[in-house]
Amino acid sequence: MPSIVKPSVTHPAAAQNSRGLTQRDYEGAMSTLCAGCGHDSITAALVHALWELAIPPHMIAKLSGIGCSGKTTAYFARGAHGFNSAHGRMPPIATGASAANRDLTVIGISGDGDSLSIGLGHLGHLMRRNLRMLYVLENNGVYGLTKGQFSASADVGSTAKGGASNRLAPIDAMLLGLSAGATFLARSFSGDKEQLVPILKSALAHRGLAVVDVISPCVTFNDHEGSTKSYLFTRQHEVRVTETDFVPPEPAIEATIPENGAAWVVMHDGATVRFRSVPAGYDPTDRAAVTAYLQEALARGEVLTGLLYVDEAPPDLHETANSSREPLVSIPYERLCPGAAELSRVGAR
Amino acid sequence: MPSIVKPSVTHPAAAQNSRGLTQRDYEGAMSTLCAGCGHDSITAALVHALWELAIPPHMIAKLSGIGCSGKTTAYFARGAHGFNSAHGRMPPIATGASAANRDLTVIGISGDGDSLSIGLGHLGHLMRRNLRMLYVLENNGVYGLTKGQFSASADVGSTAKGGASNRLAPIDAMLLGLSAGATFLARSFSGDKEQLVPILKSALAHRGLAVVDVISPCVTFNDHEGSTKSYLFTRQHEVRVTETDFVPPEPAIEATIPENGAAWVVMHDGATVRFRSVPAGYDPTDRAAVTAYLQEALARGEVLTGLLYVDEAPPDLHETANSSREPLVSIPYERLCPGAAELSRVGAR
Amino acid sequence: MAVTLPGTEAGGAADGVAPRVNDFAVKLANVNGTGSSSANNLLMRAMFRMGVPVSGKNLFPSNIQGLPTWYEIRVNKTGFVARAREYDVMVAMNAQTYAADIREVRSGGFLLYDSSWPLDQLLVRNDVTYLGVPLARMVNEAFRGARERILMKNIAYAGALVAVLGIDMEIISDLLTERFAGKEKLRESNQRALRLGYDYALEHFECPIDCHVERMEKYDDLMLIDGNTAAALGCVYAGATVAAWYPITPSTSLMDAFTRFCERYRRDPETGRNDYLVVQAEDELASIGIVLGASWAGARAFTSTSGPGISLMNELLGMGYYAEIPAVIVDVQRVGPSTGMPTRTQQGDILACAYASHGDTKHILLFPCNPTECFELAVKAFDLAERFQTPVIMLSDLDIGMNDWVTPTLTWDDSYRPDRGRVLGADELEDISVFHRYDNEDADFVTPRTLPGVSEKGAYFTRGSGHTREGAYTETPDEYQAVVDRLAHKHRSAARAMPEPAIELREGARAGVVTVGGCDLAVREALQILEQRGIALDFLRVRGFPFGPAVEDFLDKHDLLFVVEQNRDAQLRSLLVLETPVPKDRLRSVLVYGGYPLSAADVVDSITAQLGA
Amino acid sequence: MAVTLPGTEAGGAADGVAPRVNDFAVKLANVNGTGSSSANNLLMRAMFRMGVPVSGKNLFPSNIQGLPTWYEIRVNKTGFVARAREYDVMVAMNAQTYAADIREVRSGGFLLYDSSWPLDQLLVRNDVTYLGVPLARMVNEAFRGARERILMKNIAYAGALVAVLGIDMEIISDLLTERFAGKEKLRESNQRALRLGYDYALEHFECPIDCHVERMEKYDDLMLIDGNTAAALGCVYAGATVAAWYPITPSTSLMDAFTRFCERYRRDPETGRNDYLVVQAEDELASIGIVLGASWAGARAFTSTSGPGISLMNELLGMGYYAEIPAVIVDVQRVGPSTGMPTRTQQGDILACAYASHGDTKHILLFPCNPTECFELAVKAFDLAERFQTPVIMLSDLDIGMNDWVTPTLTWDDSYRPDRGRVLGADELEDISVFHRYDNEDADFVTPRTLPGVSEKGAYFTRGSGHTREGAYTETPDEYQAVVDRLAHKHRSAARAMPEPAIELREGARAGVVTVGGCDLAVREALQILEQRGIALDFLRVRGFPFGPAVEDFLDKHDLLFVVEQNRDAQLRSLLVLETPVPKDRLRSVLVYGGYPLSAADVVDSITAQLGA
Ligand SMILES: Cc1ncc(C[n+]2csc(CCOP(=O)(O)OP(=O)(O)O)c2C)c(N)n1
Ligand SMILES: Cc1ncc(C[n+]2csc(CCOP(=O)(O)OP(=O)(O)O)c2C)c(N)n1
Ligand code: SF4
Ligand code: SF4
Ligand SMILES: [Mg+2]
Ligand SMILES: [Mg+2]
Repeated sequence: MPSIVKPSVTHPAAAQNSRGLTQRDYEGAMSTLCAGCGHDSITAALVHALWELAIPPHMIAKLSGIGCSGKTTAYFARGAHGFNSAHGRMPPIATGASAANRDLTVIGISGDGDSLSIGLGHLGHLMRRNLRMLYVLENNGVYGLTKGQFSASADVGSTAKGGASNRLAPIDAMLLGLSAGATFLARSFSGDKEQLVPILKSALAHRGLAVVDVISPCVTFNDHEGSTKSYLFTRQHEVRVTETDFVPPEPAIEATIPENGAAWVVMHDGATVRFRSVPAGYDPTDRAAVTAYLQEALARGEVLTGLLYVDEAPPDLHETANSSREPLVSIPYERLCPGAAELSRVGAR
Repeated sequence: MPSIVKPSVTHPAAAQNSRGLTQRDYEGAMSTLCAGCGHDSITAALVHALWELAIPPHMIAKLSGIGCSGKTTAYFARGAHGFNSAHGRMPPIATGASAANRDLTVIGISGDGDSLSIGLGHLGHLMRRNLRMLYVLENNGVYGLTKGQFSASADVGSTAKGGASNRLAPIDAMLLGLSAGATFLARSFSGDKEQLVPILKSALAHRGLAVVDVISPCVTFNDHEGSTKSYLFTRQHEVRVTETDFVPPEPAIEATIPENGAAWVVMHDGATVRFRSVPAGYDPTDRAAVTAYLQEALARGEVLTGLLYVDEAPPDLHETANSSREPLVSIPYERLCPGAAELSRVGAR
Repeated sequence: MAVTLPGTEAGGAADGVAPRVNDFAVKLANVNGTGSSSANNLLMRAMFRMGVPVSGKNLFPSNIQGLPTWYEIRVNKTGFVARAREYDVMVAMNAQTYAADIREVRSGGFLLYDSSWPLDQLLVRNDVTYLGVPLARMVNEAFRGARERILMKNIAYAGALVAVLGIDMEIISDLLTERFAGKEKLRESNQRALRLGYDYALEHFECPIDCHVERMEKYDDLMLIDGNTAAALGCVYAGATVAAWYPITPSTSLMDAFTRFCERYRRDPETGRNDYLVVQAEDELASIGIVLGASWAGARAFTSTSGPGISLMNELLGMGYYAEIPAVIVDVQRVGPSTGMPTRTQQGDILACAYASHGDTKHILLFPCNPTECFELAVKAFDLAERFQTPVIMLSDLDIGMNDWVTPTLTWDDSYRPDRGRVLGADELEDISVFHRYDNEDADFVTPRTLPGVSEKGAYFTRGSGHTREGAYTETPDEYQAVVDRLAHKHRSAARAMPEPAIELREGARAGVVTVGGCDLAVREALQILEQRGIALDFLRVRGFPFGPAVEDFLDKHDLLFVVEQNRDAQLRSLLVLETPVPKDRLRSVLVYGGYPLSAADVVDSITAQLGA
Repeated sequence: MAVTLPGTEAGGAADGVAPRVNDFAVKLANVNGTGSSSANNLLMRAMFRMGVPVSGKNLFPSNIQGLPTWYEIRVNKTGFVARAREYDVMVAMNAQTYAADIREVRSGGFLLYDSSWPLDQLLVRNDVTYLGVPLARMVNEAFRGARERILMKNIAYAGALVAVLGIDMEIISDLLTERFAGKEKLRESNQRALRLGYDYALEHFECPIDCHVERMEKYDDLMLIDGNTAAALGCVYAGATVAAWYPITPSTSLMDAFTRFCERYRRDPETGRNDYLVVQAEDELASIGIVLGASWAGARAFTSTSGPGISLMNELLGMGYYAEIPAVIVDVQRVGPSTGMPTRTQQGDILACAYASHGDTKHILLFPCNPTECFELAVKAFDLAERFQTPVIMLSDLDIGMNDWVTPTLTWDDSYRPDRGRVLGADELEDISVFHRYDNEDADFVTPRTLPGVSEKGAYFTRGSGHTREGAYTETPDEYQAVVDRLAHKHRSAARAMPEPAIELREGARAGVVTVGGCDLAVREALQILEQRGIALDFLRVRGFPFGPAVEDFLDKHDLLFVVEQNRDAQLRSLLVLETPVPKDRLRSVLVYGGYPLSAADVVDSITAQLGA
């Protein structure tokens, strides 16, 4: 499990998986996100991973909160039930869905605002519950849909900024996970499909909660001081709607993070982020070592990617609750109702 | 700062501090908690610390959420404004109070349910904001006021339990703090006034948010399986109100954790907790090392106490916001209102 | 599901007449956490076994140990056992409240106290008979250890009351034997303590006193149960499999009971696996989220909470309404606003629940009046939630939920099958050309839904944002309105499916009284008292919202209506004004909202005053 | 603070008559994110500079790039610039919506389109004049780079409209110069693009067309501003120092503006330190918590949000009410329920705000009708919140908040000083023997409060749990009721302090119309149209809740009242029914809730139909 073998990612669009389905069968509605948005690249990787795993689309339940990220559940697996819920509340709703039907492949998509601001408490407790699901955090460091306020996550382009920047300590979903008992933690970059697809596949195979933090650049609100086309600049200089009203067409950023080593990736505004893959021989099962390693990378200004931590031992929600192997939704009513005779035994006389 | 010198704790009740106030002047209303509750010991330590620091009572703002812990704000500093707010919401309310008047000594008291369940998101963001305040987490591993459900924190007596126990991974406030950017993290035991008083004093002197996690045994709901008088047992065996209706009189547990070494402390139900002080030469400023050390102790089943982590460098809320040195409440209206002339310049023609 | 309620015989209501046999009230003043509750419960239970209608109301503080707590027992042979406001017997076990307690004894009544210490002469009334029992002394002599002495003192005063009130000692012994089955030592010491008080009383007082119980023909169709336990049973019997909650007084015992029953009935004896899943969530926002997620996926799911929880659920309740997801919420109401008085009763969440959430939102509400209805309406709640694909809130309250009630025995029809509403299975989906979530409405304006995991053809996208009949995202007025207009019709349509109101008509009634929930018994007692005074009034108790034709008809037929409810702002009256055609000047209010259960006297006084009678 | 509103002259309302000079409507259909908004804004602004009353309504999607977006400009010489439902000129720049857009042009109207590509003949109407401008071709020839070409195409069509609508080219040039001050290159390219369209139009069409603008005498007492900016200014002028918020459309721009103004006016030029503090909170529960904490400590504090935020604030709003803590909340309403349509307008939170929270809770509400009132009532909100020690919610909406309005110029009286209500300072505390928080009420049932950090003598304990007049914890009915009863009186008392309703009476009026907020202009235009048709109606617009005697009096004087509001469930009507003595059968509803700003025609149609006229 821990080590992820990178497969070749190119597949002809018409190729069929073991279920006879093509990638197209795992796609969804047309995206309404900005051209070049990292979230769309993540969607593409997800389509790919689901197709490769040949998961029956109708067994997927895809859920999200609110945000640009939240919309993406509509853009893959059209054969699956989707639920674009309320801001920050996807974790409990996913918990309910999975509690009711443990056979569902539950996929949650969230944004950094959705997960780390309004939804922080729910995410922490989802980790504790170890709900069996794939949780994708589409992390762009901003609130995209509400037009570019700072979010609580690490500023994606922070390494390139000289001097002052976002002044608040970022909340790192991976470190949070390590402290809250998460059992699968991975990080990747939306532009590196080669790394991302296999990570998503392992995450989908995990016994409990798999959190995948994907750095996903927002092409429109790239919040870096010093960059003249940034939101912050816009705000401070009081040029009204003009700038955010116009979203220049941008290509999605692509990059490959070498398996052993680091890559500088240039963001839309010229800022650069240094990604590094976990090295060969990295042990993702040693929680203390992982924490230390992550903190060191952070101190070096590097974004560590790959499968960062995994523990297959802890039971998931259903195992903890010792609930029936059969999905609760499938249990016939007759088995659930104790019946009239039993009722007459209840209550004091 | 980092190293805390333990002072002698005995003071005659009538002794006066530099303001001419006695300890009695820092007390509050009569406690209505159960006899022997750890929370009352914490209150006593707090009274002591405030008295020693000779903080003017009227400059204190004491706030809490809801719970047995939440009630304790009424039991100290009767000369201070108190605010027993809503469950889990103390952090934002304290933020507002401190934002309005930065000269206040803000003291927040919370429980493990209040802080780590319903209030988890707020606590995480309070840490990010680094609000200058003392945050005391009265940690008993249960929801006291609602009669003994498991809380999200480490089960206090967990080391003594053989086999199965609370099945969910606990949320450790100290590890959470390390991941969310907290700048002062300390842990102590309600029964060790010698250790607790100086920790509270340093916390009150900290530049930003000081979180003090105090293990505080609940005499009434000591939730350990295997203990025949435990709540869990009660529930499973369907003995109705009888047991929780009766709260046997118990003395508060006292213990001294040696400065270098560990102490086994026996809890009300016979369970034991192994406390250990941080060793001499411990460096509370190295975040990565602290995290590792904490995780190791956890793995050994030990509760590490002392000043665990401190970083005096990060700015507090007011420094980040660059707000006036004068409390905002003191700024005369005349300085706040731009006036009629300025208004005529606003708006497009 | 009509219920035979006690108190339907004429002439049984208390009317200031000094009560005597099988018709009196006892109040016991204790200290919280001393174990008095089980002693008091024992007494109440014993009287019930004697076939005497009785009620026990716990007036306890929001505290674990040390504060005053009271227990009130009302005995009334005709079944009117709503709270009394005057007491025949006071058991004064709390020095802190002694002065106030003694004032509450009716003239000619009795006071039982611990005579181990002398009584403060200032506190002696000469119109009250004092029954001193040296409880502390007796117990200290007979038992060792602080713990046992505290506990046994309670049992000792219970023993004295057994003698004084003429309770059957054999029944008490049986109860102790049952309670301490397999704990012989405990049973023995309890029995011993009981005898201490009993023997002392027999020896020193004329027993029984004039207020006492006598065996009655057993009410075979009554049982003793609290509303939360009964509601939990309703959830079990309705087939709920997923529950989520966050602890809050006074709803906690509901989920405790649900868990307990599930452990008993829903665990496979072979595999040890559970046919249910209860999540103790991180807060109420999560609880309702879990319920919506589980219902969306096809389970019957519910949560229980109280006022503050309802406030926190506002956003997701609106989502449930708009995205049309079933959900069952039990709100065991306590005194608001804000944290309020968590251990006191009120009906203060009616408006908050009816219109919970921003935007145009309306919910279905159910109002049980006693544990039996808690059971029945809990089942109904799931049927309605799934039939109408929307959250249904059952409003119970602390009095119903946490107190033991003598209530019509719960019965069950084994032919019951859940109404799952319009859910298309794989086969049905096969038969249609295309599935659109919010299209193809039935006469109730309900459109069929599908569940995940069934068929790709049924896949749709659930959203709280603007959507078309097809379920697609929209920002177009017509498309948006088509859906919200149907929702308004659907809510109105649900009126036909709601439980019928309870109605009692009286010959020559001058006016009507409308009430709700736990006010039932007190109001009906009040109407009997008023009738005795020559004021005949018709009675209606609403059981659900939206209101149906029977409610409208009743309102229409009365020119003057008193609305009796337990809140300050006349919330039921407001809902009637907004949601029925009744002219508002017909409706007068009787509002009692101090936090104690309603008593008939409150109602009689107010109506008499308003009628100038 | 009476406001001179536009549209007060008779005879100016549109009534189906084909409009001509200074009286027409233009709709521009664009693609979101292409930069069209600034071009459209430029046109609107230029017309305003010509002294012509105008409005610009942005109908934008909840999306950042690629979805349809419209901008509507209405020009009306008498100031009735509510949304039109029919358009004289359509600028069709979005192929996606072309077919629908062309249907909305009135017969005899104009359509301006990009003639770089041939027009689909199926979409040609012969009752519409087509103005083809080869925009893409012109721009591609003149500019390089995708970015610039996209942007300049907008400016080019704006140039064509300048010619077609007779807008003063000099004013446009001035505006460009101002906007691109110091960015010479940008100014130049914009100017060039503008000329491309302008010259082409002059050359190919008869300019101006019959619908066009002509200079008018300047309205010196009007300005162009959006409601959120104006409300932010109100908060600055009221002296608010602490603000907390969580981003949400359509309220975000309010806090953006507040921050901007504070950066300008509240930063010490020497130290660079700020006399304000804005916290971007983690969610709305935190926002309201911060506001309550800051107000409790003595600052003027506020938050701005929209429906979902109000839902999340329910619990703490109730705490603010019960613990009597001032707070100002601006709810910029959008379409509900749930997430609803975040970029569409509605007045759907009236009930949710009036009774926000469980238990018996009532809040003070303020309803501005335009940016000027957003400014004035924001100031009032702080005065009321501190005077009555309670949360005050100002209900704006997306239309008022985010669109630029021509509105009475904001004015300020420098003698204004905040009404801080009853706050005891150290000296006053010296003078009294003992301080009790909830005692010693004044004629408005307000009791004095104290602030932390002032004096030990003023120390008290704030709680959301049951409390006595002294502020002590209680679970006793009388003590609890004493406080909540006073709260009910206090709320009623606030009616006298609320802003007076806006009233317009008409000779021989048969009935009255009651409305609220942003409906104002459309309703008043409708009443003028109806008057022209012989139907005279009186007009009242509520500006605050609780309603005062002026509102009650108006209701009392009319046997028939139409309540015009933008929600499905008649929420204002409900509030009037519950909170005034008006018999409910007098009130009929005019409900428009599709999400677009109200237009006079909506009101005229509904009232005409209901009157059977
Ligand atoms: C209760 C509530 N508050 C605020 C909002 C407004 N809102 C919509 S999306 C969003 C933030 C989205 O940021 P993020 O989660 O990072 O997603 P992104 O758009 O960046 O993908 C906010 C604040 C809302 N929908 N609901
Ligand atoms: C919104 C809300 N939900 C639930 C409650 C009920 N409640 C009161 S205290 C409490 C838990 C207290 O536990 P903790 O914070 O650990 O404090 P302790 O009593 O153990 O000191 C709960 C759930 C509440 N007051 N408000
Ligand atoms: S605003 Fe940013 S996050 Fe949102 S769709 Fe556009 S690029 Fe993506
Ligand atoms: S219940 Fe536990 S936490 Fe609460 S007062 Fe009693 S001992 Fe303390
Ligand atoms: Mg984001
Ligand atoms: Mg606790």
